[in-house]
Amino acid sequence: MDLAQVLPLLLGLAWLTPLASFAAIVFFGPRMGHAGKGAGYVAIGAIAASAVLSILALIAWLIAHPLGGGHDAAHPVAAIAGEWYPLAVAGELKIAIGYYIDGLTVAMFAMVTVVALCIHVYSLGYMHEELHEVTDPLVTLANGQTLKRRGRFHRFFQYLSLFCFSMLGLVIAGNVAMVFVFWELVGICSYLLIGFYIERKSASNAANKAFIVNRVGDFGMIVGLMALWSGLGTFSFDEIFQQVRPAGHGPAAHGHALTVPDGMVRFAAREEIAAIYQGTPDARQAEHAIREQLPGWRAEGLGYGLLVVAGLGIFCGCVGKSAQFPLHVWLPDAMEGPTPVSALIHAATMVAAGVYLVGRFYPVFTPEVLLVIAVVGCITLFIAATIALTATDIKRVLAYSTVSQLGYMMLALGVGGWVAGLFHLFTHAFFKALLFLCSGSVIHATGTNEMPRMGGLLRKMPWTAGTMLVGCLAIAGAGIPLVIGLSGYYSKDGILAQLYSFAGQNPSYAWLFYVAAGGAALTAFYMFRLWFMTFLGSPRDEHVYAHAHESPRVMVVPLVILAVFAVIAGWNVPGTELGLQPLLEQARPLGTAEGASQGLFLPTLTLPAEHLSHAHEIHVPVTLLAFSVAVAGFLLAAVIYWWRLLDADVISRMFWPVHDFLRNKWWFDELYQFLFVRPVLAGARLAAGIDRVVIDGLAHALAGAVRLFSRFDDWIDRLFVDGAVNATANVTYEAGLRLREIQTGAIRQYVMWVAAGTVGLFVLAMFLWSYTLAGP
Amino acid sequence: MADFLAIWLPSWLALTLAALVHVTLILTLALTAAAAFTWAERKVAGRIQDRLGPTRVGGRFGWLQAVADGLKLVSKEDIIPRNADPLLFRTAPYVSFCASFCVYLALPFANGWVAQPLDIAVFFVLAVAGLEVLGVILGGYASGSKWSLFGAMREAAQVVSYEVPLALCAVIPVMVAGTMDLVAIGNMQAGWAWNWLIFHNPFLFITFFIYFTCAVASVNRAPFDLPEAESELVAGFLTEYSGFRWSVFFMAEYASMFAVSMLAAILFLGGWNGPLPITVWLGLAPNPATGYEPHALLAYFGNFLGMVNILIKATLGVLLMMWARWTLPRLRIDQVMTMCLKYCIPLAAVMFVGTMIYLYAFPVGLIFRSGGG
Amino acid sequence: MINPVAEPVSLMHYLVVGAILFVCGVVCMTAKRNAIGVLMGIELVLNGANLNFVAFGSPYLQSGGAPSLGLDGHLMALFVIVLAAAEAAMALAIALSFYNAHATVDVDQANELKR
Amino acid sequence: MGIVFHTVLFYLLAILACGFAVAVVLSNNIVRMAFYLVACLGAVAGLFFLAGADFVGALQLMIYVGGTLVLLIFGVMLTARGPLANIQTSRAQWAMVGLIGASLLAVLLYAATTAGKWTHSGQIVADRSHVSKPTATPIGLALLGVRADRLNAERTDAALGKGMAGYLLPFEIVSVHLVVVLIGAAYLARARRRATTPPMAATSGDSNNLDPGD
Repeated sequence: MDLAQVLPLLLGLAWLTPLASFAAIVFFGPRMGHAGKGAGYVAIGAIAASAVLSILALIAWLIAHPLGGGHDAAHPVAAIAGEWYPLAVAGELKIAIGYYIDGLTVAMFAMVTVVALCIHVYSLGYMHEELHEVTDPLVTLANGQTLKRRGRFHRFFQYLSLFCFSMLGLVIAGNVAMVFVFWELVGICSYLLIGFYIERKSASNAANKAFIVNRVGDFGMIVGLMALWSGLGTFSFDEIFQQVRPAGHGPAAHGHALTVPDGMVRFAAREEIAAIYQGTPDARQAEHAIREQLPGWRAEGLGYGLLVVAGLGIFCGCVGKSAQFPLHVWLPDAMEGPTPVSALIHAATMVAAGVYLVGRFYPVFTPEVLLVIAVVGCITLFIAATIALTATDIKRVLAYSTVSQLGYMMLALGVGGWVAGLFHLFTHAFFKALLFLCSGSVIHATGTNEMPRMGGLLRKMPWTAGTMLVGCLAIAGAGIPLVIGLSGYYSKDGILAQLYSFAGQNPSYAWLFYVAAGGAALTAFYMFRLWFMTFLGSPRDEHVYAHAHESPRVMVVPLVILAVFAVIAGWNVPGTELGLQPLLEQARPLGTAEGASQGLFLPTLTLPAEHLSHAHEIHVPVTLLAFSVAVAGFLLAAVIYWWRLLDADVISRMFWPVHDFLRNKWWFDELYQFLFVRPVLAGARLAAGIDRVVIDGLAHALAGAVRLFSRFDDWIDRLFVDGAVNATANVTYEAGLRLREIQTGAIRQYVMWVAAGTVGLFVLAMFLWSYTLAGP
Repeated sequence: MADFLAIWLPSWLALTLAALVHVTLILTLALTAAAAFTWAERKVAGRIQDRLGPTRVGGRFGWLQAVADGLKLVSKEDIIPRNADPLLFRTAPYVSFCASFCVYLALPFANGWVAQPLDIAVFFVLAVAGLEVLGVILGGYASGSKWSLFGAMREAAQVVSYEVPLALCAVIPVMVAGTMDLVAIGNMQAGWAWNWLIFHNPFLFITFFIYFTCAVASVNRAPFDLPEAESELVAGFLTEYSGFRWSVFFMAEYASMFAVSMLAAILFLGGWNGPLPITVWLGLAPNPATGYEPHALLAYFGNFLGMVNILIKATLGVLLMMWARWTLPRLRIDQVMTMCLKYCIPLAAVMFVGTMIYLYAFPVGLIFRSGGG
Repeated sequence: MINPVAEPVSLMHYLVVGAILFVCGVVCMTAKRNAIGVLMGIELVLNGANLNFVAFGSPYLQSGGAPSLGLDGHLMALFVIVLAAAEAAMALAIALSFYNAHATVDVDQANELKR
Repeated sequence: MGIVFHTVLFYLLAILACGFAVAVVLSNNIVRMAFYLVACLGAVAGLFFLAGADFVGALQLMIYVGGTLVLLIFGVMLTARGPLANIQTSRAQWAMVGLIGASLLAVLLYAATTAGKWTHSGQIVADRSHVSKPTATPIGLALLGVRADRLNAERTDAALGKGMAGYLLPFEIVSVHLVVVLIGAAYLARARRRATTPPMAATSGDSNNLDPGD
């Protein structure tokens, strides 16, 4: 079995199965079972098949490339790249449906499909009320009644299938163009699912907001794609990496140092090249001369700026998709969608796609870009964590937590922690999906999102409470320091260790580490605040409490499975090095293991190699620090919300400016409203006014002139043209009246005339013939 | 024969004499057959109805019953109704008889024994046989009676309709044979019985039965004898006829029956060739295997045997029609038309296409020795 | 005095018969007021023309060297016959329709559109 | 001195054809006209046989005499009621028609008798040297687009494409035309009642259901 043939087949099938499910549900959804219930089973079957295929692919990959030999940089594991189907070739531009498969792809496939499978099964229970007619109490119609509509069970699963297809396509894509297509497709799915309750004004607004904010990021991404294309002449990952990280180049021992590609150098040095062409008559000689000049130009730094632009552009797209600092506002609003959607799209997979893309494009990023990424991630994590402190909507807390964790990932990637960032992506996917599903279970039971109305649900919903506790522990990074821990313990430690290492090399950026460490405390605080408020204490709303109940088994089982993953995702198989972290280590892109060289614009910046952070003197203090800040956060939460030694209200009143500031999400929405929305609307009004006054006025004036002229024309028409026509018609009519007399309508007469005419013609012809042609 | 006579006589006289001889022979045959079948019809009807039929005239089996009938008819009073159109009333029976008699012009009785060899004999036979209806219609109209008129209308509708499947069925063996020359078609089926066209392929086998059904309908025999349905129309177009004119109509009917049966025999049942190649064994017919050519007299005798053969086949056909007449109840007129338009024509068309495909698939034929001319 | 039956017939003979049929047809069309009579006149006309076609195409009436219509004459006659059948069916249908509407087949009555 | 059999037959049939044609014109009874027409057309079929066009002759018998005329008589019988069978034409019209007919006949006879002058040889007479050739196969092939009669040693297959095309297209057009006519005739001659009442009522014989306005 050739891995290069088996993997594309397995993963391709895993990718396309949800598409088949989507197509089937689109066409036959409403007729599948009672009220489309069968659609759910179809979608689950498809994603289960995908999961099986993905796990098979993972096993095949692990068999072919066993882990445990340590990271052998001299013999890197080559990615499997290729094309399934070339779509179009226009000159140099080639667009194809291709694949790029390495350890990261395989792991992502397994993660996405397994999480998606759990969420699909969960949705079967969560969405059951869509099976019959739904009364939406949140929507009031114009006549004052609440909305009644048909259930949309099948539609939900149809979108889920489409999303799975798009997400897997994004992961397996072999070129940037394909990535972009699926990037937009997941955006569409997100849009559709946020707006699932389309009748709710808030839901449709949130969907629009998500879509529009993402467009801002995508604009940057398109700029980045154009920069890449103009400099490299290809979209294929494989070729991009070969050009950016050529073998045997650079001072590093293993080569593959970041190199500005020829195309970008030529682009920056186009004036010099033009001069050479003008000075040299022979084109071949000129080309030769240019070739000789290239290393010199590169050393001068020509083209480096273009590479930076490309990197920043790509990151821009990731900022939008992963809800990073300036564009983070859409994600909390996206919680308007059904909770399984929040779990799948807005926690586990789609928002992680931005991080994934940064990881995928890692070889292209210059140190400057990486620093930007780190700073953006850091700001994001801090802002989001602070907002999460005061949020009372259970899903919004989780949403800000997601934003914050995504900021962690970006930060890790930005400071050179490639494995740490992506490792956190995986562990986060599991425990955040778990947390969301638990919150969904709670909402399902209580019918409200507001934590102040909950409380004491532990007794009513033991399974949900237990699994959610596991999730909280995991995200807080709980564990016995230096011995064992939940998944979050490992990934967050990795990030902090790399940050510590980075801070040691670049003291001026040490604040990144402190913010991240503080963020860890905040994380622990708001997560346990959530858990305590929801499950402990006395019921704050008797009505809600009375109706609460444990969710059905179809929802609990996925929770348990995800909880197990949340616990063990960070572990290696005992006695071996078989685990997620070694797998990612193996998948590390070429040339990134050694840390980054000094950038052109920031010569003092140093990105330490990641393996340095595994050193004992970094690892141990960081672990202890992380544990202690997490415990601090936990204790604070316990003091306020469990033991109630401090009154939360009193605190909030005491720090009311801060509280208001956080409560209103740092005034971001208002800021954007003031900065962008209002000006745009004002501009639109202005344009509309100009349209009405100036352009419409012109048009009206023109129309008036035309009307005047046409009145004149009409007069001419009536008098002369019509007169002529009427005269002709009258003459014709009179002639017709006369001629009519000949048409007796008696066919016998006609026949007679025909016969007589024949005779006459014959006689005439004979006469002519005999006297002219046949004459003497 | 004309060439033979032309040795002694001027050619026009030779031709005239030859024509007279042929006409006499055919007329004799047709009249004899009609007479014989009148008797046979009575006997068959009697036997089928568990009676004896005629027994007295001319011995034990009533041999001379037909002659007695003829005498009676000729001696009857000739009546022309007051409302009738006398000219057409008188002419109509002869038109009918002429048509059915003319059919025999192109029908071969044995290899080369045909009054007028025609390249398009099948076509000619079908065309002329279709003319018989004209006499019936004219007679029905000229009688000046509504029973007669109804009968004539039915006759017209029925015959015009049934000509279509009849011609379709006749075209199928023509397609297999590749010629419309009846002599050639007959000679093609020489040899063993499986050389007969009816056994050429399964479609032709079915075609034969469709042909026979349509033939029965086109000669107005029961169960398709709507034009003279006595239970509804007294006697249809024959109501006002009596005596000699009636008998002429009657003879025309029997002659037609015999003619279509003979055509069936030639087109489907091997013509003058028996089921076994006896004439070849006896040396009465040329043997292609040995290149043997019989003496003219022997060949003549062989042809005579052939004629007996084909007459037996045709007679069997007529007897079959009689059997059907006395066995099956009469159909209603709408059933008759349904039979034609909804069953016979589509079936015949399917058989046509089927045979075409068969010929395309097995150009040499599976059983038939030499497929096509 | 030539004995007419001793001479072989020529093309002219056929043409004369055709001409007579044709004229009879024209007269029939013109003189008969019965629609079906008119139809019969048309048939006669067509037959007169057909006879000419066949005569021009006949191998017996061909003089030495003169080209005859040959098979084309036969085919033309064939098409004429087939189309005449179609025309007859159509015309009869029209006549019946007319009869149903007006209870007459007099073509002189068919002048409604004139008014 | 001899009698050419062909000529005798020709005269016989020609006299029959012309006589019955004249009888058609002169007869007033529509059914008799039809009968005379049958006889006339039959005689013309005989003339066709005589001229060597046996296929056309048989076709004439089958379609004209067997089909068209039956149809015609059908029509006659459906429409011939009392006075309708004999619609008289006025004497003045007869005179007019006779005049025109006579002049047309004169013209045509003139053309016919001068037919020999149309060719260079100046005389068209019967050529008995021709042997009767079968025509059914060449006609069939011509309808399928192959002019077998023009195939000879000089003009082989290559010539098939140019200048000697068969009649495949006219044949197809005619067949489609026939179908159209069949449908059209059936539509025109359909029973009027069906247009306004449901078929069940029309065939049930319950006259109370029928619209009296029909």
